[in-house]
Order: sequence, then C-alpha cells, then structure tokens
Amino acid sequence: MFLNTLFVMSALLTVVCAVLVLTTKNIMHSCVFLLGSLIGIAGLYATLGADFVAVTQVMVYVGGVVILMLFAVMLTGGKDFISKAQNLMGLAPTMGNTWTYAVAGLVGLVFLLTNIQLLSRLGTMSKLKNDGAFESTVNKIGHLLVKDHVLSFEISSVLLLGALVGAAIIARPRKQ
Amino acid sequence: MEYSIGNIAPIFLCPFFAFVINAFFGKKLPRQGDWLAVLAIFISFIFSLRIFLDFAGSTFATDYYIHKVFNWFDLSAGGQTFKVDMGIYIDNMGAIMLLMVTGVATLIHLFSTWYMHDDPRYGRFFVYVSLFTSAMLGLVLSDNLLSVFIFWELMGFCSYSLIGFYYEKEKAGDASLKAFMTTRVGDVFFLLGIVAIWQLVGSVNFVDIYAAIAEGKFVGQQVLGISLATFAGFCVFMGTIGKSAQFPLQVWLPDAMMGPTPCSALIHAATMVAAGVYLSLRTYPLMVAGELTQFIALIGAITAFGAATIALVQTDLKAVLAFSTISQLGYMVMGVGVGSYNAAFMHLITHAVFKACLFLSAGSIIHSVHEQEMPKLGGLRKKLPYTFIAMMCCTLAIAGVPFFAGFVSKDRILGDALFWGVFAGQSKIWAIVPILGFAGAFLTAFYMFRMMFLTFFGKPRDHHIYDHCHEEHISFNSNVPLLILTVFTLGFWYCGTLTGQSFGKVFGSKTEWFKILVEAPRVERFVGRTREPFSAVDTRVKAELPKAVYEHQTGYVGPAAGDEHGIHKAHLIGAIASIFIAFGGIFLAFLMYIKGSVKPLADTFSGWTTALKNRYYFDDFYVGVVIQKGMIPFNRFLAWFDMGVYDRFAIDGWAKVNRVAFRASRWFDDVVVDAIGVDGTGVAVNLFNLVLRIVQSGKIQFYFVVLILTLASYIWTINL
Amino acid sequence: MNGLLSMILWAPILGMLAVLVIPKGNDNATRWTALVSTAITFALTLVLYANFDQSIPGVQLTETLPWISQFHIFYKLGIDGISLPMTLLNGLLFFLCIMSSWTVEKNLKGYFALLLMLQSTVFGVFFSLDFFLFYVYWEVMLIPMFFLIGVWGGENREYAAVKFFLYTFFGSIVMLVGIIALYYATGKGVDSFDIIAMHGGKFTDMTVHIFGTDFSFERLFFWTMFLGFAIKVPVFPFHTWLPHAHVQAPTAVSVILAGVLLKMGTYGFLRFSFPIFPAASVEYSTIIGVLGLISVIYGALCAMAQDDIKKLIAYSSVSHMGFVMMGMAAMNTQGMNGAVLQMFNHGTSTAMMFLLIGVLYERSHHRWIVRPDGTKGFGGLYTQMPKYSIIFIIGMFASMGLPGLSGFISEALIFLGIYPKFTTMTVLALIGLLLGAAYLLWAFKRMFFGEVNDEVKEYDDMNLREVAYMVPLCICVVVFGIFPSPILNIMKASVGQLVDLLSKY
Amino acid sequence: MISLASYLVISMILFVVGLMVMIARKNIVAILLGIELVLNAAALNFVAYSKFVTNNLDGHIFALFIIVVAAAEAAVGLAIVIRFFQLKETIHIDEATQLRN
Repeated sequence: MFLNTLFVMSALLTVVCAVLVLTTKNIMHSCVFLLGSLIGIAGLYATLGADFVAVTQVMVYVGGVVILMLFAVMLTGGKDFISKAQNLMGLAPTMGNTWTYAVAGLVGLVFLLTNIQLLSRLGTMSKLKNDGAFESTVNKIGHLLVKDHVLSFEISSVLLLGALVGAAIIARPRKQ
Repeated sequence: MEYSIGNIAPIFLCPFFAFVINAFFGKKLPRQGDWLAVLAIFISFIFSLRIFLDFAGSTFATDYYIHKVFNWFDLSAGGQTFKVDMGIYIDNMGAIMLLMVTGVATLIHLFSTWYMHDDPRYGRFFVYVSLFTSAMLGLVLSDNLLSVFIFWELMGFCSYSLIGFYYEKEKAGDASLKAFMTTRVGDVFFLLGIVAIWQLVGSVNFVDIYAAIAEGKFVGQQVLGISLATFAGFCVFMGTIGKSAQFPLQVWLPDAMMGPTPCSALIHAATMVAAGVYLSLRTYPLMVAGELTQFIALIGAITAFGAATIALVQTDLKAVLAFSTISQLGYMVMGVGVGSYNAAFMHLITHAVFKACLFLSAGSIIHSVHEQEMPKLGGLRKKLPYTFIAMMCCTLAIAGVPFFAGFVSKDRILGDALFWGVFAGQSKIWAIVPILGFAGAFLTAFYMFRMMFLTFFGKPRDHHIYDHCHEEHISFNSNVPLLILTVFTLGFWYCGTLTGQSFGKVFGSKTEWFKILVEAPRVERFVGRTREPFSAVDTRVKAELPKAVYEHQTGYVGPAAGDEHGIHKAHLIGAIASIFIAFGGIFLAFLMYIKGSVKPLADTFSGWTTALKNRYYFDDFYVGVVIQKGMIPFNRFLAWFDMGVYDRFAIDGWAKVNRVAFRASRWFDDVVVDAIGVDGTGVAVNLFNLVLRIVQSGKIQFYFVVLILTLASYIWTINL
Repeated sequence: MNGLLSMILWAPILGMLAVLVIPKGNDNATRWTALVSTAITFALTLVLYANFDQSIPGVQLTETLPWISQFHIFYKLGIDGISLPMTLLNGLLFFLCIMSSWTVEKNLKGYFALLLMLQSTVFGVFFSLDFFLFYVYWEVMLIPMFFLIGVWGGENREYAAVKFFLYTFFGSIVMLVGIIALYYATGKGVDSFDIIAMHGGKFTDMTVHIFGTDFSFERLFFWTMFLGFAIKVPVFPFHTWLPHAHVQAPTAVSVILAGVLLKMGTYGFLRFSFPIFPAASVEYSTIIGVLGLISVIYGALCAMAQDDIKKLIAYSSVSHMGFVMMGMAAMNTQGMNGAVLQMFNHGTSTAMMFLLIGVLYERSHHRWIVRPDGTKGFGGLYTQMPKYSIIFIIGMFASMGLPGLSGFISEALIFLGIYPKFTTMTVLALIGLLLGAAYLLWAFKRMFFGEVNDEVKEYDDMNLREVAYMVPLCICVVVFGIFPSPILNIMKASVGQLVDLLSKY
Repeated sequence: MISLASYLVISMILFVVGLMVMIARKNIVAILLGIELVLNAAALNFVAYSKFVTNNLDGHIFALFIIVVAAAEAAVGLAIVIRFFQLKETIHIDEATQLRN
C-alpha cells in the first residue's frame, strides 16, 4: 500500500511538474518545476527498489544540476529576461511562440502515437515479480562498478574531469 | 453575265494589292498612297455592283449561287487522303453583302482622306484599312468556314492594329489587347466548331454542310455527351458572340472606340461586327439542326436590351454609338434566333448604312470641335448643318421612325419575335424575347435623341469649344459621303414601299425585292451538287429562266406555309407598337432635354445608374476578378512552382542526390576498396560535410524535429 | 547527284577549319569566312531540295561506306520528306545566325568555329541512317552547345550549360540502352545498326527476359527511346532545362536551340520510335498526346507569368512543341503532317522571336518586361523603333497562329488530326491556343505601347544588317502561311507512308 | 497494480514533454531543461526494465552513468550559454547560427 501511494504521488509530481516546465512563462519557475519533476523521478526509483540511484538522483540533480541551471539563468538574465515585451501567448520572446508550440505539439503527438504503438505491443511481456523483500543495492552496485563496469566507470570519471576543465575554460571571461 | 475568275477576283484582290503596295512603297507615293486605297476599293465597288445588279436584276431565284473551288493543298499520300479546298461562293445574300461592304467602305475611305489628314501616320492608316477591307470581302466571298475563319482572324488583327493605332497612349494598348483577346475567346470556339464539322462532313464547305444536314448526317451524332449539331452550332455561334460583341463577350466593343473614328465606322459598326451575324445567317441550318434558336434569340434579346440601358448614361459621343451598335447587333442576333432570317439580314444592311453614317457624323463633329463629351457640346446645329441633317436622318432611322430604313427592318424583326414568342405556341416564357426587344426599342429612341438634343440643340454649354468650331462647307471628302449614306437611310430602298407595309409602292413589280432574294437556305436543295473548278466560266443561264419554269424544273416549293394568320396579326401589332414606342421615346427625350419639364431619372435610380455607368461590372469582373485575381496569381504560382519547386527540388535535387551518390561511391572507392589510400579520411570528412551542408539550416530545433520525425517514421516502418 | 549529303555534312567542318586557320585578330575575316561557309551550305541544301524527288516515300540520295566493319557499323546517310524540311531550316538558320552574331566580341574565332561544328553535327543527326552514327552525332552535338552556352552565355551560364548537358546526356544514355538492344535484335543473326532495316514493326512479338520476368521488347525499349527524345523536345516533366538554357545562351545559340535542336526530339519520334515500334507507339499514343497537352497548357500558363521576355519565349517553345507532340499522337495524315509542318514553322517563327530579342538586348542589355522592382523595362518601343515593331508583330502573330501566317495552318491541321482521336483533349488544347495569344500580346502591350521611356529614347531602330537577316524569315512566315504546299509536298509522301504503317496496328 | 507499463507510460510522457520543451522554447537554458527531462525519461526506463525484465542491476548502472553524463553536459552546456550570452547579449536560440556554412 505504501508502495502504491508512493508510486502515485511520485508519478503525479513527475508528470505535473514536467508539464509545468513546458507551460510556465518564467524560466526561473521552469527550473523550479524541473526540480520537482526530478524529485518525483527519485521517488519512482525508490518504488523500483533502486535506492542508490534515487539518492544519487537527488544529490546530483537537485543539489547540483538544477542549482547550476538557476545560476545560469540569473547570469544570463539580460534583456530577454527583463524585457516586458510579450508575444501572443503572453510569453517572453525567448519562451517560444504559437508557431513553435504548434510544431512542438505536432511532433510530440507523432512521437506519442509512436510510443503508444510500441507500448501496445508490450502485451504480457512481464508482471512485477514483487517478492516483497527489499534489499539494499548499494553493495551490489559498488561491486559491479569496480568489476564488470570498471572501464565505463573510469571513462566517466575522465569525462567529468574534462567537462569540469572545459566548462571552466569556456566560461572564463576572455581578456580583450 | 459571265462569272469567270476575272469578274470576281478583283473584288478581293484590288484592296489586297493596295495593301501590299502601300505597305512597302506607301511613303514614297504621292499623298502617301491614299488615292491608291480609295481607287482600289472603288474598283471593287464597281465589280460588286455588277454582280449585285445581275443577281437582283434577273429573274428571282432565291437559291441560285455561284460556287467555284480550287485545291489549296492536298495531303493525300499512300493509303491516306486529305484535301483542303478553298473557293468562292456567291448567292443573293453574298451579292447584297458585297455591295454594302464595298459601298460603305468606299465612302469611309473617302471620308478618311479628310478626317485623318493631319495624322502623322496617315499612310499606315490606309494600309490597315485596305487589308481590313480585303479581308472582309474575302470573308463574304468564302465558300467554307475555314476560309471564313482565316479572314475573320485577319480582320481581328486589323481591328487590333487600328484600335492600337495611337500607340503612344497606354489605354490604346489596353483596349486593343482586350478587343483581340475577347474576340479570340469566341474564335477558339469557332475553330473547335470547324474541326467538329470537318470530322463529320469531311469538309467545311457551306454546300457540303447544308447537304449533310439534309441527308441527316448530324442525326444521332454525339460528341462529349451532347448532340454534335448542338455542339458544333454552339461553337460556331460563340464566334458570333465574340465578333459581334454579344452578351457575355460584349466588353471589348466600347473600348474599341480608342481607334480613329473612320475605323470605328468601318470596322466596329458596319462590317466586322456584322460579319458575326453574317456567319450565323450562313450557318443558320446548323443552328436549327442543333436546336439553338431559342438560345440565340435569348442572347440577342439580352444584348439588345442590356446595351441599350447602358447607352442611357453614356456621355461620350462615341460610347453612345458603341453601345447602340451592340444593341442593334443584339436585334440582328435576336432576328436570327426567332427565325426572322430575312429581316435580320436586312437590319444588318440598314444598320451598316445608318450606323456608318452616324459614326462618320460623330467623326465630323469631333474633327470640328475636338471634343467628344456631350455635356460640353450643344447647339451645333447652326455650325454643322450638313452633319446635322445626316445625323438626324440616321437617328430617325435607328429610332425606328416610319419611312426610314431602321423602322422597316427592326419592325420586321420585332414582329417575328412577337409571333415567335407569343403566337407560335411555345412556352410562354419566351415572350421575354419580344418584351426585351420592344423595351430596347423604346430605350433606343430615347438615348439616340438624347444624344441629338445634347449635341445639336439647346444652347452651347462650352462657348470656347463652340466658338472654335469651323463653319461647315460642302466638300467631296468631308460631308458628301455622309449625305450619300443619308440617302440610303430611307426605307423604300429596302422594302420597295414607303412605309414598309403594302401601300405606297415605289419599285413597281420589284417591290420587296429584298424579301424575295434573301431567305434561309433550304438544305435539301444542296444535296448532290457537283463542284465547279475555279477556272470554269459560269453564266447565269439557269437563273435567266422565268421563275415559274425554273421552279418547276428544280422542284422548288415556296416557303413553308406557316400560320399566315398569326404572322400577319403579330406583324400588325408589332408595327403599331413600334411606332408608338419610337415616338414615345423621342417625346420623353424631348421633355427631358429640350423642355426640361421632366427631370432625368439618374438621381431617382442612383444604384441602377452606378451599375450602368460601370457597364454592369462586366469589365470589372473580367479584368479585376478573372484576370487580376484568378489568372495572373495562378500563373505566377505555376511559374514559381516550375522553377522554384519542381526544377529546384525534383531536378536539381535529383542532381544533388546523384552528387552524394557519386561522392559516396568515391569514398567507397578510396577508403574501402583502396584501403591504403591515406587521404580516405579526408574524403570521408568531405562527404560528411557535404551531407551536413545539405541539411544544415543552423537552427538546432529544426534538427530536433527532423531527428524525431525520422525516428518516428523509422519505428513505424519497421514496426508495422 | 551523288555525295551531296556528304558535302552538306562536311562543308561546315571545312568552314570551321578555315576559321581556325585564320590568325587571331582578323575579326572581319573570321566573320566573313563563317558567313561564306554557311552561305555555301545553305546553297547546297537548296540544291538538295532541287534534287529531291517528292514522290518517293522512302529514303533517297543514300550514301553508304563501311566504317567499323567488325560490328557492321556503316557511314550511311540518306534523306526523306521528314528530314528535308529540317535540313533546309538548319541551313537557313545558321546562315542567319552568323549574320546576327556579327557583334560578338569575346573570342570570336572559337565562337564561330563552335557554331560551324554545331551545324555539321545537326546535319549529321538528320542525315544518319545508321543508329551508331546517329548516336555519335547526337552526343557530339552536346559539346559545342555546352561550350557555346558555358562561355558566351549570360550571368548564370555555367549552371545552365551543365544542366543542359547533364539532362540531355542522361536522356541519351537511356536511349543508348535501347540502341544496343536493337542492335542485338535486328536481323536475328546479322547484328546491325541499320535504321531502315529496323523499320516496319519487326519487333512486335519479341520478348526480353529481365529480372526473371518476360517483358515485351517493344514496350520496354519504346520507353527508353521515349525518354531520350522527350527530354530533347522537351515534353512537360522534362522541360525545365529549356528556360535556363535559353535565358543564358547567346542569341544565335538560342535561335539554333529553339529552331533546330528541339526538333531533333520530335524528329527522333518520327524517325525512330514510331516506325521501329509501331505497335507500342499506337498503344501509348494517348500518353504522348496527354503529355503534349500538358506541355501546351502548362507552358503557356508559365509563359504568362514571366517577366523576362526571353524566358517567356522559352516557355512558349514548350507550349508549341506540345502541339507537335499532340499532332504526332494523332497518328493520322492531318495530324502528322501538321506536326512536321509545325516543326518547320515553329523553327522560323521562334527563330524570329529570339533574333528580335537579341536585337533589343544589344541596345538595352536587359530583357525585363517588368523589372523586379515593378517598373516597366521597356515602354513605347513602337514609337521609338517602328521597323523593329513591325517585324516583331509579324513574328509574334506567326507564333500565336494568326491565319495568313505560317503557324495557323500547322495548328489547324493538328487540331483536325487530334479531334477524331482525342476530342476532349482538342477542347483543352484550344485553351492553349487562347493563352498563346494572351501572353504574347500582353507582353507586346507592356513593351511597345505607351510613352517612350527615357532609356528607350536612346535605342536606334534596326540597321541594315539586322533587317537583312530578319527578312528571309518574314518571307518564310508569310509565304508558307498562304501557300504551304511547297513544304507540305516535300513531306507528305514520307508522312503518308508512316501513317500507313501505324494504321495497321 | 504497478506494472512495467505504468513506468513506461510515465517515461513516455516525460520524454514527450521534454521533447516539446526542446522544440517549443527559444531559450537555450530552457532547451537544456528539456534535455534533462528527456535524459531522465530514458534513465527511468532503464531502471524499470532492470527491475521487471532482466532482474539484475545493469539498468541501475546505466542510470547512474546517465546522471553523470547529464551533469557533465549541464556543466559544459551552461558554460557555453554564459559565454554565448557574453558574446551576443541574448540567449535566443535562433541567434546561434555562426557555425552554419
């Protein structure tokens, strides 16, 4: 019962926040709703018994990425952000217009239909083998990371390093 | 009289040679060669007069004709045969027509030497007019529809050139383009009709067509789901609609007044526009076989009435005459439709005479005062007495006042229309035709006298113009042609009696010569006729036989005895009505424009007046909607599609695909096959760049869309 | 007269060599050499006309020499009633084109040499009775054309030249497949490229085995031929190279392109497709007719929208060649004769139009009826250039088919031909006739009527040289409009034979 | 009650919404937000499949890597955004066309 409740709450949070990301008029609000959506996904991970992934999700995304985004938004406020000019949908110029939303809606619809087509073929592929018992995955993941997936692990560490350095170099103001 | 080639061909060839000589050497000849043109047409007139006197003077035989053919070209080869013959065909109607055309043309040529004298392109005017006259005469002499079409188009070309004669004016260009294109719409149908008839009959000779109708070849023939006779008749009649400016192709004639006035008199009043009616008279049996008479009558009635209403509000002298021409042509077409063959042709001739005279009078006025807006004229009676006399007689004629030609012919058309619409026992709905006809006659009388009163009566409204008008003197080339034409506006020339009825005979036994000479061709009499070669000398020996003997020999049966009583009654009613209507119209005009006791109704019916001033919006519709809104944007779209889409994507796109394929195969060659090739990578990068360049718009979101749609289509493809 | 065809064929090549030998700088000598060369060639074609026996339906004056005997390839020339009008046209037009090219400045020697080479190859196409020889000429002809457009053309000449070359080349490659197939099919044992031996529907019952299926030999290779010729004509879906090529090409090349080269496509149908594959031709005549009809109307509609007078005439060529296709599709005496006559008449009238545009272009250096900014490109030309205007009127009315001028007879014959076979299409094609008048007259109105533009005031009327090369065409247009028999008598025996053949299927 | 399909549906909605954000918005940061949503949808799918189908932890590992990559991408992406903003005074996506041609 707890699992079901958690699932429904998380799913609702995820979906509603995601839709709000799409529809809200303010980029700052968008970021905050993204936060909500990501937390919801963390909850979904929890219902799937993926405790480590859920925690990582909260730490990295909520604690890192979204904060980064918020900083970026604040740093790039500029005239687009300040501008009171609004288009037909009442959005700031950078937040899209009827035309882009129409295209997006169309493409989204096409893709949705495609996915539904795929899902409909899922059929009796599997049912939840819910044995009820929950065991922590941290230990197993740790083993897996340093045994089976060690190469990927190393590469991702290099990637992170590269990203760090790269981001620092790119964002550094150049001397004219 | 002998009908050898030497007696007939000069009618056509004299003006033609005048055209050729003037076209090449006109500038070097004295007086720019005008004397040559006048002389040529006068010789034609003499030859035509001989033929006319022979046809009209010998014993009356209505269906005698001269028909000579020669082979134009022959495509027979192998097992195939195909020949195209040309020839000459003269019957009573043709002889009268020849006389009218050459006579009127001679006088107009003479008048032009005065009217056009100061024009910088004096010589060129005569070049065009000579070509036109020869084409018109060629049309009258033609024995088949194909040569009719050839001369018909040549006249169209001359009309085009003469309307655009003052080519410095942008409007002249518009008007000439409009005239040519509008008539061309009808002509294209005409050509289709010719082709359709040719397919069935094997030629488009009048004699063969009549014989085919008599033999019932048209019965049961279908084309595109309708009867062939109807189809062909309709197509040929469309030619008439275009050339004779009938509804709905009437728009070009008023604009055609951009040309010099003598050309308006010759082409757009007397001859070319009448050629349309002439054609429908020639093909009358086809129209009957195709059951088109009601349609023709309706078209004629609508045109006669509609054009008359528009003429009510015109202020330009020539525009009034132009609309009255359309209206009168409508009467002729109506006459064809109601079976009033003889009267329709008589109206063609009488109208040619008085309308040519009216235009020449208008030309005389314009030349004298350099103004053609009626509100600025007035009181010119004293300054231009001879023009006044001529114009007054013609106006009386066109208004349908007894003793004048117009009364005789129009009254007969209206009488026949009345019989046809009311007494002949067909659906009462066709009574609309005589009603429109009589209403139009009333309007005609009214607007013609409005024009007369505004121009010649009252006080001069613009003294500057009035004072600058020269006093008119008798001169052989300015007003003598008018006065000669005026003589022929009297009715007795055509009907033999002063009144058009059976009392007051002038010509003795030859009374009603016109009625006896001209009647609808009786097709059964054309079966089995042999063709005479062109060189044969034909004499009218057969026709010299006394009428009774001739009729006995040839099995002639008089006109079908119809409802004599009904016809007589209709004509009596029609005649009385015509007289009252004519005088009523004149009286109304008198009250409005001389006495001033009745106010013009323009303000009372302002909406109606606006519609009239805009000519019922036909021009706006054709030019503004059909062409500007329809044709041109469509054409632009098509041209853009052709070059911007089809060529760019389908053809050049194909080239691009090929180029990619070439590059790919080169890459394959360099990198895979020739694995050692060190610069294979470079080629690959090039290829990659090339592909990128094609799809790269620089808009990242576009890539998203493409990506997703590609993915979706891929999934759909493999999944379904 | 033996060897006459070879003389006509090689005379321009001799002229070309003479032009090449003249040292650089002697411009007048070059011009006169080229002119004399084409004049001699034209005179020879007239001699050919005098020696031609109009009563023989088949080929005559044939010449045969072995060329590559191992493969039974011959140098075989001959002429009949269908190719003779084209030959006369070719001789005349090149002569006039050299006169019109008097003002060319850029690399004069190369220009005239290429023109003369082009003339020779075009003669070769019309004379060849050996398919291999024909194909060689058909392809070699592209080379001078490519350079003439690509070097002496307008602003966008490379694009136009490459497009012309590739497009036509693509068509002829496909055609080559058909030629090779015919080579192996002819005579059944004796492989040969002899065209006359292939005539007469010898392949009606043959089949070919491709991709595991049996195809009718005729139907399959009719289409490969069709593509090659249809691109050359050009028929509707393959027409887009024409406006580019015409607009970019120099005047003389436009004249040749419209006057002679387009006829090679329709000539190909009459010489190759129809007699070799009569059954398939009859079977697919509806398709040919419909494509012709679409060309007629589509070309006319596109022409009406053009603001560039040369492009307008280019599209009008598409429209008029559509009439030729329709006439051929009729497959009866009237239609076929009309089609061949239209090929000749279109050659003269379009040549007139292009030459006239060239005359104007030399004065104005632009061709806009209406400039892109909406102002009139010309205006009042009638007042400024009366002689020019009169000749323009003759050319224009001939082009739109005014009776009394040459275009009418051929169009009327074509209509008489197609009516029994395709009634509905006749009705629609007449719309094309109407539109034909509309676009020309509308352009004429916008260019010639009205006040004289300031720019136009500086134009001189035509000079003597320009009048001199227009007059022969005017005479052709007028005389053959009134007396078409001289041309029709040449062709009628050959066309009659072809119609007889087709009527058996 | 909770089946594989319910996770897939949520992931699908998330993906489509992210996609629409990417397409509809003209703000580069907003597009990055959309990318995050899409990445998360994918990660969710991995974990769900790992639970219901493969029954091992490979899906979890994958989800972790996705998070890592997303973080790196966000860092670099935002750095670029900031740089772009310094250059152009705007973060409108349609201005970013310098690499074209």
